[in-house]
Amino acid sequence: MASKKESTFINMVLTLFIVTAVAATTLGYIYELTKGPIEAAKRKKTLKAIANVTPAFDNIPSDEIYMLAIENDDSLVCYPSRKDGKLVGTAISTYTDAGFTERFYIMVGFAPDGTIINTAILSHKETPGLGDKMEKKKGNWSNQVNGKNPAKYKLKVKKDGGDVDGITAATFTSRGFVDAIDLAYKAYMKGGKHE
Amino acid sequence: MEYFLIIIAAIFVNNIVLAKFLGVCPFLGVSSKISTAVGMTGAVAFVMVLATIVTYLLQKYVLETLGITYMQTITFILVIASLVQLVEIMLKKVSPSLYQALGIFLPLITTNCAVLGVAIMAAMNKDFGLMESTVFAFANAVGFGIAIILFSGMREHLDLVKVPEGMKGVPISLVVAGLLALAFMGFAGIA
Amino acid sequence: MSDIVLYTILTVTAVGVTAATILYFAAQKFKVYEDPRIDQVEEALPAANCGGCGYPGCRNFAEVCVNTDDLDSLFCPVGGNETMASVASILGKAVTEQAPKVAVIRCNGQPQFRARTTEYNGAINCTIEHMNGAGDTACQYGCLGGGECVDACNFDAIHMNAETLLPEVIDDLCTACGACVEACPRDIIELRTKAKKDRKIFVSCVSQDKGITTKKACDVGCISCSKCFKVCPYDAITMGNNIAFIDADKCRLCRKCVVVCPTSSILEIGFPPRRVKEEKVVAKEKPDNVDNKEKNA
Amino acid sequence: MSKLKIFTKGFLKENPVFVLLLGMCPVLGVTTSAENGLGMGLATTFVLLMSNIVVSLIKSFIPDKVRIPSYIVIIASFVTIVELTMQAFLPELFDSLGIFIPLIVVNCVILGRAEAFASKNSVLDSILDGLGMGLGFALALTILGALREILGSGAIFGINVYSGDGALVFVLAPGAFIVLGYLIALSNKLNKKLYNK
Amino acid sequence: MSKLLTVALSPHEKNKDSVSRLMYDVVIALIPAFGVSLFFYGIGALIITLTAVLSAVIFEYLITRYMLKKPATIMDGSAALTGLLIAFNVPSNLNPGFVILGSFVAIAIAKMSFGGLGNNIFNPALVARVFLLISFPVQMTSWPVPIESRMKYLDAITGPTALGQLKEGIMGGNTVSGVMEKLPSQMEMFLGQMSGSMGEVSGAALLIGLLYMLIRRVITWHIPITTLATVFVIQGILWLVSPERFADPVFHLITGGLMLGAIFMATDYVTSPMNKMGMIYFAIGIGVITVVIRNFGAYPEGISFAILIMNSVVPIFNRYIKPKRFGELIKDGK
Amino acid sequence: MLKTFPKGGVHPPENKISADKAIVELPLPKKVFIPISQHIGAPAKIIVKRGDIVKVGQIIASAGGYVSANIHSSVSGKVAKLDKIFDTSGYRKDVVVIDVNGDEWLESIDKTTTLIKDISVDSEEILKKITECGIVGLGGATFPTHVKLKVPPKKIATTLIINGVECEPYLTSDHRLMMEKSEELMVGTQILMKALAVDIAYIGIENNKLDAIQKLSELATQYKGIEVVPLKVKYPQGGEKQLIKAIINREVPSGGLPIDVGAVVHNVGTTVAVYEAVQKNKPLFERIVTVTGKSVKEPQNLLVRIGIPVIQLIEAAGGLPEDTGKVISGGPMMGKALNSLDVPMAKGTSGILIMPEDESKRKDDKPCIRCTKCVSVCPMGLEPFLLMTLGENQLWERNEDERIMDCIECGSCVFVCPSDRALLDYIRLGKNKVGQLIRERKVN
Ligand SMILES: Cc1cc2nc3c(=O)[nH]c(=O)nc-3n(C[C@H](O)[C@H](O)[C@H](O)COP(=O)(O)O)c2cc1C
Ligand SMILES: Cc1cc2nc3c(=O)[nH]c(=O)nc-3n(C[C@H](O)[C@H](O)[C@H](O)COP(=O)(O)O)c2cc1C
Ligand SMILES: Cc1cc2nc3c(=O)[nH]c(=O)nc-3n(C[C@H](O)[C@H](O)[C@H](O)COP(=O)(O)O)c2cc1C
Ligand SMILES: Cc1cc2nc3c(=O)[nH]c(=O)nc-3n(C[C@H](O)[C@H](O)[C@H](O)CO)c2cc1C
Ligand code: SF4
Ligand code: SF4
Ligand code: SF4
Ligand code: SF4
Ligand code: FES
Repeated sequence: MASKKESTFINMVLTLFIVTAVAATTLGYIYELTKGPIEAAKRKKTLKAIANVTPAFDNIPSDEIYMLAIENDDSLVCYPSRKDGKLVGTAISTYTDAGFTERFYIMVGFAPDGTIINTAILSHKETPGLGDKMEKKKGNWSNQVNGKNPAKYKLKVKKDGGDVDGITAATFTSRGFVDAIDLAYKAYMKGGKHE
Repeated sequence: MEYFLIIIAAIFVNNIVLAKFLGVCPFLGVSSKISTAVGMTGAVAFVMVLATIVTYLLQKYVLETLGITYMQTITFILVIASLVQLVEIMLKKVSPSLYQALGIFLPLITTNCAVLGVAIMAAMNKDFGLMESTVFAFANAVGFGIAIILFSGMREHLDLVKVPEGMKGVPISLVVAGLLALAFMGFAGIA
Repeated sequence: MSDIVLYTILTVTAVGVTAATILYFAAQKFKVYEDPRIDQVEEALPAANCGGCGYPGCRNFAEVCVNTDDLDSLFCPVGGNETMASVASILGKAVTEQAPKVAVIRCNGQPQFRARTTEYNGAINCTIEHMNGAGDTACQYGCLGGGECVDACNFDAIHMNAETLLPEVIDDLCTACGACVEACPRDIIELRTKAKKDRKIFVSCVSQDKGITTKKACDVGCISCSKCFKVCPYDAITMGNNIAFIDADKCRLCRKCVVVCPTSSILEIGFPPRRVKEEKVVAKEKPDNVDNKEKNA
Repeated sequence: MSKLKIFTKGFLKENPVFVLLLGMCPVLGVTTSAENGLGMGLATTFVLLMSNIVVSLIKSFIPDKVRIPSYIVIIASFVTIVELTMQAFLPELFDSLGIFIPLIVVNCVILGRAEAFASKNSVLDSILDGLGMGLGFALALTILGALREILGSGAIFGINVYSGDGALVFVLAPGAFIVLGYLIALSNKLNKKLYNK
Repeated sequence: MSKLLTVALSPHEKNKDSVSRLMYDVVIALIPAFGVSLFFYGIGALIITLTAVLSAVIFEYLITRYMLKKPATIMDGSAALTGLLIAFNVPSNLNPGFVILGSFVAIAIAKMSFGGLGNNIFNPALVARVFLLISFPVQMTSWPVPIESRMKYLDAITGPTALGQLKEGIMGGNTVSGVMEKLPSQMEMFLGQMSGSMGEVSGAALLIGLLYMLIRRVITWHIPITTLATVFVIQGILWLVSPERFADPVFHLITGGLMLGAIFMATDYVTSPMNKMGMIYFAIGIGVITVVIRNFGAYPEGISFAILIMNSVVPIFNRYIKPKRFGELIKDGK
Repeated sequence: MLKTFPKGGVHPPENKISADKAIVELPLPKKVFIPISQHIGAPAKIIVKRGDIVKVGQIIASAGGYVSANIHSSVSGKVAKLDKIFDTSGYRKDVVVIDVNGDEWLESIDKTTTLIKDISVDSEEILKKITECGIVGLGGATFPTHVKLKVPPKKIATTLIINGVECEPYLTSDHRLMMEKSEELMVGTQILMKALAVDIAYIGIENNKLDAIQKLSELATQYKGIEVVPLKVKYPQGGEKQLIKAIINREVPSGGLPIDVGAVVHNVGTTVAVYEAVQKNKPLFERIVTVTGKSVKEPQNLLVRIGIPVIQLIEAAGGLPEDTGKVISGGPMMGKALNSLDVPMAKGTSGILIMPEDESKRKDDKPCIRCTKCVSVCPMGLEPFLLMTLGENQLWERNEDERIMDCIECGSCVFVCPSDRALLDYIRLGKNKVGQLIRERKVN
């Protein structure tokens, strides 16, 4: 091709420089553009989860987050929901390693007395068709803990002598699920209430 | 023990090809003979480990420091592409015999998801330091190797038997890969 | 311009330029020379990898073409003169044209001409049957019908005719690569120079038995009577080993020999029908079982 | 080749998945449902189309030796754009496609055959080719996703088609390979019928 | 002489073995185990056996005739055997729909797609079992309780297998001895009085089958014995190291599908190595993987997976492990 | 424990129906057709012409090369013509046709049956006589005996093994020979020992010929260095590599010859022929042939002149049975199916086996079920199923790597294959092609 540039060193570096520079500039600007929406999307997800697990509130819980220390030097993020300045519930983002695959995260909401209000799965890699039955859209298995207070309700799978019905053929997932709630519950009761 | 778990998980439980679906093109493409599968494994292992080290450092010391992790994709692929080419050029000169063995596979590796995928997975894993990432990359290469070598053995077998016309070639190979993945599910939960 | 954008540009261009620089110098330093013409020649070849040229594959042949001075001894039968010409032009060398050839099957021992004398019960494969003995007819030179030549052809140019039980060559597809010639254990297949309109006249028999033995085994076998040899005005026919042979390069397709052959073993193919049709043997009654009993008597 | 042919050849005759066997990782990895398959397919189509356009516009300014790196940068940029946009506006899809989004780079380097096509042809041809190939890819992913979803969870695009759970294997790794295997056998047969009489 | 002489290369003599004879011998060897299952599981066992055998044979017939357009091959008995082994490998209260699906997977995917008998790489019956196990974990892991459910089929009372109880117990933090208390005695389990897949429960009956096949020279000892020995030795070592965490080797030999797998499924000609040395490595591999899955994996039982995994190694074994050639070692002819 | 070879082997039904039929001499025919290529190696060159008068034992064709052998007339009479007729190979080959007239032997031949025990000639003379008399191996391969006796330089023969195994089912000619010519066999063995300068000779006999074992064992005590070794009944015990392994526990290396392990193997028939050549000046023009088969009326062990058409042997055994399907020259495992009954008897014809029609046809072959039976019976440690599959796929180089050239074509693999595969057909094809490859490589 006549217009084709020669492959000299200067040409090569120059071309690559120009291409990368143009690409980078464009991307930079697009990043700036999408930065807001991305943050917003993330926040929306969190807020939605909080709204699902606590009663109606009028504050912005994600602006009032605080950390709760747990045993292994880690800590859980808590979002207090308030209505008219009064604490109506606390959403805690908790996790477990007892599931079938990798660590999974759930959001659990506690009433100030420690009663479980509701749960929401934040992210998981459990097997579709088995472990994912804990998701709300795949069934209402997880609702069985709603309204229970772990003080009187044994947070353990029935197989292990507790009160929770396991998902059939997915005992690991079930164990993980209650383990995550238990983790949050214990931390919450150990002075995690921010009235 | 930590490393041991990483290795077992990467090779058997979450095999990169059979469970994670990365590197499927070379898995299907360069597996018609056992010898080529072995060559490909060598080349992948080499590039995967090297690329993971370089991209890991880039991620931790440049992208994260500057807060531009969104540029991960573009920088990683550039690094991998250049690395592959560099290795190819040097190998050709420094060790023609090794080049003979691995060289033909090298260009295929730029377009191998497994390398980019492993680099990204290593860089994104908060628990991984440089050493863990390196081990992780190597273990995944071994996992890739085991899968592709077993697969190539079975394909050599298939070349000799009378597979029905419609299933010949790719279709039956995919069924074999599926059944291999089915068998590997037995390792679930080990690590 | 925000910091992020600036960092982005700096990082990526830095990575890009560094990579380019390293690669450039590496490429300079570690240069390995390989004759680029090999690739070009290889591209010009048909990539059939059939071995018809006498080398293991097209690339191998390309290397040889590049490395020898004289292309005359090299020929790719698949690509033919055209390909050789383009190879020559790439290399700036000369080639001489070679006449195109085509494979012919020199046996016409259809079942109605050739009675079965035994029942072959082994694997269907010409070479295996050949190892076993004469085959299941009394002709020990004729086609065995196992179709090894069919399998050998890379170009789908040979097929088994279900009626004659003999292979047939499709002239247009045949590239004269010679794979079938190599494959046939009976050496029945010959590569002949192509004549115009794909016409050909040849002795469709390779039996080296004496006339009388041949005659007993097969109705259309050459009995070496020399009539064709005598009638040929162009000296295209030679006799030897109890068989007549027509040299395609000398034959001018006059068809005189075809008429005189008492056993119809000379075939003419691709000609328009003759005006006066001479009724020849073509299909005779199945002969009595040929047994060499009387040899005992 | 007529413009129509350039556009349609990616659908069946040169379908990147069923015939050319390119970009197999996302094909197998994200097709647990028809929705994921479609999303991935469209994302890939976008990148393919855009990079084909850009590449064919600037091809004559690029020296041979840096052609591939330049193309890679261009493709990677579009992938990043998709990545950022999807994260902002389709966060759920972004989560379920996961690592396969950055991997679109790799697929497009092969798929786009940016080299093979865009650098030799006119801009319009490149657009048609990119669009055709991309849609062919999307088509294949959607079909595979739909089949796996039906067989594996008894639904299509999330809508139940039969009661009960379906055979779980089909949403897992083995099912992906097996279903694709038989789909390819089928498409081979179809292709043979259509193009070789 | 009126007839033509027949000619062919030597040899001209052939013994009486045939494919169908071998297959029916295996069927005969399976009869004791079938009898035991019938005794413990009653009509359920009968129903799924019939369903599996019939559907396997019918699928093979349909595929050979109408898809491959070749003469039907069902008379060689291999499809019937595959069907029988599928039945042996599932709980006897399984819904017939699943059994038929299993037969389809075995015959259509694992066998005929490869070209039929002799060409497949993976054991068809095991592919079917694992396919069903992964697809329908609930149904495939509800085992009928022996004797009590004799006259029941789909409505049988179910319970876990011994291995299942062991795994659950250990996962739940119990010790082996704690779990063992709840299980039947080892003698009862050896005779077959435990929950499990239909044909796997009676080690005793399966051993009779092994003896029969060895006497009839259908198979050699290499695969079954080596597999069992490997499991025994490795499990023995684990047990010696930590008897509270790992069950004793005899328990592992007589429970689960180990015997069925080692004797009838690992020995499948088509999917096992082609020489003695290869068979031994193959069997060791099966043993090791089985022990690993049973003790460390998510599944309580691992023999099916172990056999399938080793099936995939067989082509490589066949390629690189060769029988000892005559005249190989002696180089300089001393 | 009886000695045998360690790996592989099969037990075909023995069917030795003619085992106790004494040897009978077949009457002279009107005409003989003497093939000039009755041995491995170059055909002999005809030195008579039409019309020549010949006597029994007169040389009519002389060795045509180093590996070749002389051919002698088996009758007296006039050379009628030089012709080509079908022989055991299934092809038309050159024969000398002789019209029989009386039975006039060359004067130099000692026609008496008196045993001459003393070996008066030296080893060179022995070799010369064997060469002149056209002795070839009668065990089946018809390899010229004098060639085998010339030990190549740098090799030393230490052991002579006489092959009286007769492991082929049906055949009994060697058995009868051992019973009826025991003394001659012993002397022949001594002659061979002298020619090779070895001190030890073993006579290997399968344990199903107890009478022969007993008789020869008794006789052996009178001869120095000869020992009779009873062997387990297992086919192919008579294959020379298996025999050597069984008796002296040495393995002939792959691609090697018995002499590489210091052994020389000769068949009992060959040994007796050597005796007759050396002590009686009698060339090889007749041999013992078993004519047998399940429906043959009178199975026989015949002493037959070379060149008589097979049909006449069959007639002497009660005629061709109605249900004949296949006529085999040799045994059922290694013999050659004849395509005509006019094929003349040759030096290598150890038996004529007539198979009924229902046993003659092979069953349709089915796909290999990989049962490994063929692998476990192969005495050479090969993988017949693989050799065949590779052959079907035309992968000759891999066939060579898998040592296809080691196959001794014993047919054990085919015998056991439950799928009725044509294993040996394809192995022979492979050997043919690999042989071609090897030759091409040598040329280059
Ligand atoms: C591919 C595969 C995926 C699995 N996924 C899960 C899962 O997501 N959650 C889970 O608890 N168990 C999972 N399992 C484990 C088994 O289903 C396990 O037997 C079960 O969790 C324990 O048995 P049970 O629940 O019936 O008591 C999986 C196993 C396999 C092989
Ligand atoms: C080319 C060739 C050379 C041979 N040279 C010798 C030899 O030097 N010494 C020997 O004892 N046998 C020699 N033999 C004979 C073989 O060892 C063997 O006895 C013969 O082929 C017949 O064996 P069989 O009847 O077991 O097939 C030779 C054979 C061939 C084909
Ligand atoms: C499979 C097989 C079986 C054989 N069986 C016999 C046998 O039973 N008796 C015998 O004398 N030779 C047998 N031979 C031939 C011997 O290997 C060997 O060639 C012969 O004993 C050499 O002696 P010769 O040269 O005197 O024939 C057999 C060969 C093969 C390959
Ligand atoms: C000893 C023996 C064991 C067999 N085991 C199995 C088996 O486990 N599963 C199966 O599907 N078929 C089995 N078969 C039957 C047959 O080999 C099987 O259908 C082939 O794998 C199909 O190609 C067996 C056959 C024999 C002779
Ligand atoms: S017919 Fe023969 S010469 Fe012609 S192309 Fe085919 S193999 Fe080659
Ligand atoms: S021409 Fe030769 S190769 Fe072809 S079928 Fe006849 S015998 Fe066989
Ligand atoms: S491969 Fe050869 S040596 Fe082995 S059993 Fe078969 S015929 Fe005999
Ligand atoms: S004996 Fe026959 S079926 Fe068995 S492995 Fe050998 S060839 Fe195959
Ligand atoms: S898409 Fe080809 S390797 Fe992943």
